[in-house]
Amino acid sequence: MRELTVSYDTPLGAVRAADRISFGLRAGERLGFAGESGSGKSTVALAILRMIQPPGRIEGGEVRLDGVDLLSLADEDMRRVRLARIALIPQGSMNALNPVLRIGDQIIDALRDHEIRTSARERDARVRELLESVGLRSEVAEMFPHELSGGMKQRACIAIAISLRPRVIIADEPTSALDVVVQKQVMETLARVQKDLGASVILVGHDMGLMAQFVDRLGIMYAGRLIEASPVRAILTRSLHPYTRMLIASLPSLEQKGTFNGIPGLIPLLRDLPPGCAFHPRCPDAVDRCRTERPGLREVRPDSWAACHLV
Amino acid sequence: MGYLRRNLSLVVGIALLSALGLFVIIGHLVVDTSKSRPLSAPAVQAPSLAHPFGTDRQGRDLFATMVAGTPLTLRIGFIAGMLGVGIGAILGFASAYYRGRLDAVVRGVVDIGLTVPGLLVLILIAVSLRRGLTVNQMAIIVASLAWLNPARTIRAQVLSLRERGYVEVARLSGMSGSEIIVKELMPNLLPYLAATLVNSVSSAILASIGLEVLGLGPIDSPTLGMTLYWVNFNAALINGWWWWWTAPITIILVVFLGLFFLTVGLDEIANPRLRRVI
Amino acid sequence: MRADYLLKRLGVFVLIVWLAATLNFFLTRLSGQDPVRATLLQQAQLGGYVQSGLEAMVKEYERRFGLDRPLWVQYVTYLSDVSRFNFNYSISNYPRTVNEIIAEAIPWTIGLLGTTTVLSFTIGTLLGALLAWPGAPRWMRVLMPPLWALHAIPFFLLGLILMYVFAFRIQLLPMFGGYSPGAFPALTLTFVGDVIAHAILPALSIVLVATGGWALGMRGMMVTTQGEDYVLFAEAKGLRRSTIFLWYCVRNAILPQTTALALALGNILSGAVLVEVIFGYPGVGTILFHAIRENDHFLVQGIVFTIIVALGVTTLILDVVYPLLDPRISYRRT
Amino acid sequence: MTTLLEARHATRIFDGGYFDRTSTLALDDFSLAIDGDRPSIIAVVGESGSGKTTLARLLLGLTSPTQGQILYKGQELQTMSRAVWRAFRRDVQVIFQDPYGVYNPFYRIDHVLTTPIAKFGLAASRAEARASIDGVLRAVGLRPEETLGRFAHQLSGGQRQRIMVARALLLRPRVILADEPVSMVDASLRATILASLRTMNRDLGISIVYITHDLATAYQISDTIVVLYRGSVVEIGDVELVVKRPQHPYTQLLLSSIPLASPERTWMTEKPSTPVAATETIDHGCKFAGRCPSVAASCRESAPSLFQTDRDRAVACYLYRDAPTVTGDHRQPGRSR
Repeated sequence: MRELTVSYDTPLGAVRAADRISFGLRAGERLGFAGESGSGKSTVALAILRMIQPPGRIEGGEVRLDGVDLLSLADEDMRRVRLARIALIPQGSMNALNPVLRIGDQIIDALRDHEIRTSARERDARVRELLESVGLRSEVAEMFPHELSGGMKQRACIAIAISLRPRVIIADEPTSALDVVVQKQVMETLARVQKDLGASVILVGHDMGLMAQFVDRLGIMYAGRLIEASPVRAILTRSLHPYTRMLIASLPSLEQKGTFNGIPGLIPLLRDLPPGCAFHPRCPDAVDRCRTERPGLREVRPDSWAACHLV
Repeated sequence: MGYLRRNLSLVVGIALLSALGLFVIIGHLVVDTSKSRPLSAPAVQAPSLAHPFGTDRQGRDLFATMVAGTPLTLRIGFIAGMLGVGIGAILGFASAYYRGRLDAVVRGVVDIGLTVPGLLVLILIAVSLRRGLTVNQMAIIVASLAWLNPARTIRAQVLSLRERGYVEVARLSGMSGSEIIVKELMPNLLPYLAATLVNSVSSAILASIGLEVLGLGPIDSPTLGMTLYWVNFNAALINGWWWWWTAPITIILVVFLGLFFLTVGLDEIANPRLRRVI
Repeated sequence: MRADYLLKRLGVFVLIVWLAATLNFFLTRLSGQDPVRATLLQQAQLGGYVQSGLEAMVKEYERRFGLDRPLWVQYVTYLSDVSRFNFNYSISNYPRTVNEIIAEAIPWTIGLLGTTTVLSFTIGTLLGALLAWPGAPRWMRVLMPPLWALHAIPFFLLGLILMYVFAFRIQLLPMFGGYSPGAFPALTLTFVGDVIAHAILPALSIVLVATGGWALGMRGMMVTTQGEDYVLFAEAKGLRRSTIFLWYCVRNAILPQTTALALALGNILSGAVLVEVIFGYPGVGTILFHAIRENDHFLVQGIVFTIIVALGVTTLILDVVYPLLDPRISYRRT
Repeated sequence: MTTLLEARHATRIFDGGYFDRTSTLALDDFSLAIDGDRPSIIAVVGESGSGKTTLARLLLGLTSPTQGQILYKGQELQTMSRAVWRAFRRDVQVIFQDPYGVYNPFYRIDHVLTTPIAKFGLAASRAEARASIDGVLRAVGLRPEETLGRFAHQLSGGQRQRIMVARALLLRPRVILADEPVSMVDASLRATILASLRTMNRDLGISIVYITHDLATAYQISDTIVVLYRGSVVEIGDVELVVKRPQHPYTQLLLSSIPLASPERTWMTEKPSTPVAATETIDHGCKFAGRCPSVAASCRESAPSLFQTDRDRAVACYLYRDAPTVTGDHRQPGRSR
């Protein structure tokens, strides 16, 4: 992805939800996108699938999958890419399954619309195999979404997402609103199916603990901008950007009862972002340069990028 | 009020109804409404300068009849509509907020009441009260059923609002049940209540005209419905006395179109999501 | 769960039938004096019947219905009569019984009402669905405002206008009645053609008005459905637009539309009664109109009871069909 | 000395109404005493459906128990006089979870602050009212001139939640029930809200019942912890003991399921996917038996009572059946501090 920019037209003028985002996803890699609400992390995920709904629109940039720029594809071709090559796992809190269709039918209609011509018997076998691969009994195919628990619904969504063996799986807060025990089961399922497929995963979320335990590399978003991208271990131990450092410090740990150190100030409104670095009003080490000139993303250490003048 | 420009339906609704109001006011100044009684003009005259809307077979001047009849019909509609929404709102708010037995009773009566066509029950009542109805009696009869629909819709709205956090915060801030209904729930429902009121006025007028066309209305009053009854009674259509029914029909059209656009306009205020697609 | 849901709906139906009978019984006695005697005496002055014969008739009625006995006894006998669908003789066209007259009129009303409701519901729902779908053809947008405005006016009003324009002015279609006077009702092609010709205007005045309403309702529901999470996920699944439109949007938006149909039946019928009166269409509405004019209490009660029960049956059918559309239903009606 | 607020064998069953015979047992024989003189922070931890929100609504008097009692200064909520009820309403206040739903869109946010003042007559004059509002807003780190006079949609989730904390402060309550106060707030602001809860407890002597599904924040802020599972207490005690050396299998499962923001990768285990067993409904015996790794025969027969395994901890599990059982309505286990 290079210089991807997404803006929303609001009555108060255009708002940049994602501002010149660039990053590379390696095959089989687990890439995390962390950020607080309004940081633009979900916008990036939806932009990759070209599913930005009006009044939002993709202003510029490129999204290349195996060399093909998705943004320039015709609608029909993009439709075929969805699920077949790039699949989405919806948020845990959403009711992403059609309440009046059986789970099995919601897998089959995806196969059918991607021109998978198989006999009924083969199709049902495929459905059973998919459900069992995500830890669901085959009877679930006959059940309706309201008969399933939160965790089972997410597993069904994972089954749908992997039904066409995609190259990339985008999981947008897949376990939000799920209990911590169920969350662990769902994430373990996701890890296993990813290994079986050899696909790469983009995990979008705000739970730094989940990111720390699941992803290989992590990008931190703030006010629509990518401000740091490094291997997750580097982020946890010696993060570059002050915001990342303070975010990690504010996380409650189970080891020792530390003092509470939140990040002062308020999350900036995308409509009136401060000039220069968007974090400077809340940044303890901000200097004049931060207030005027917006820092670009630089490779400060091998494979560790940060957008900060002081680093 | 820049807002009005964007909410076209509201503007059209208000325009139609104020045109009607103007017609009635000017009419009262121009014509002697007593001429709406039978034998006050030569029968069956086509519209002329003397009788701008023509006259009917019983010798009523139709212009006078329209000027006198329109406010009567509107009055029935408003009384019945107000009563209907008044009772409906009280029951709707109380049953949805306090729940319990009252809610079960209200819901049962409303669910069953709505499956019974209102007009038939009104016919039963009107048939048995044979000795001539006054306009006010008519309004009360219509009102006796007009509260069902408002009760149902308001109850549904209050049920959804009742679970909101701010209702519980209000309760924990020491507000009593009735205070919460008036201060917390009602303000959010004002546009919706207004739309329900206009809607129930419109269906009340429809019910009263229906009864009158069937001959169950106040026989000697010049309301729009009774005029249509005499149109039908004297087969004005076949005899070619076109002016006799075009006047009431046009006025009724203006009344219903005005009220309809008003309801749509108010609905838009109540939930702006719909406006995006029009 | 399903058994007690059906039980509950049956219970409601029985309640409606009981309500219909009770309304009939008490509302007609609102005016205090007993309806039969009042009507018969009134007939006497009007028609110049032989006075003595009339007295005998009144006595016979009073004995037969036990009008002299206490009210609640009358009420019980009335209920037993009603439960056997026995509505006695029609006063105004004695010796024919109320049941005979209603039986003659019912097919006409069912024909008119059934076709117009099904037509307006399907066309309206389809139109409403397509209107809310960006992929819909342009000309549909043009069709909406007129239908929308038509929805505001009552059926009989449009009926009068259509009658004047098509029957009186252009004499394209018959103006009055269910079939041409003198035509003998038989299953011949000409007669059926004649009946259809007569039914066009009344049917049109209902369909043109009702369709706008269904379209408006469906469009509102489609707007909400398109915003749902499962439509977003369907798009992410790379489904075709047509699949999403049909199986995800329409399939979910049709549920409240069916409930709205059940609730609207009462109003549709009230409107249809007036249309029949205007067109003199030989359905239950016109019979009711004449019964009112001639103060025929038994006929009025019979018709009102039959209509309410018929509506009760239709609502029951819709309530039984509803769970087939919505698997979540363990009966949660708002 | 009677306790300030107490739940004694409180049970709440939600039946589905006339036709729906399935009834759910939301809270089962729950006892907890909040002692006014030694204000502490009690965390109630459990997954969704564990009954923690039901407990909050019972203690707030928003719903009444099916069995057992809720007592305020020894008097039962249902039978209290109006005067005592007003005192109860002032003494026991709430902070709700959803910062978006607690503001009536029709009014500016000031309405949430002025209403309690008016209703409880907390200020003699407008000036005094304004002063106390400014005071509590500053106490939660908000500048009054930046906050008052605005509508809720103009403020961030964090600001709105801090206003709710300020509202609770206004009434000078003795107990605050915080039902998941930070779960819908961003991480960076979460710490500031938890900090203000703790200062309220330390400096103003307000007892706090902190209800959450997030064990990490519970550990950071509370003194005592109650772990709930499907309506029953499985473990209760001093938070250091329970978190560092959990004894009940469910507490252990909860703690092991939390992904920690630490470089060591201990969380993910490559277990083969065993089809998720639908949690069978157990009408008698331990509710956790269906999922418990060390389940035994006795667990399925009857529900274990609370066994006092430490001075400051009790566990409802047969693994510790030889420890003395906690009898009667157990007081809050003695706090070490």
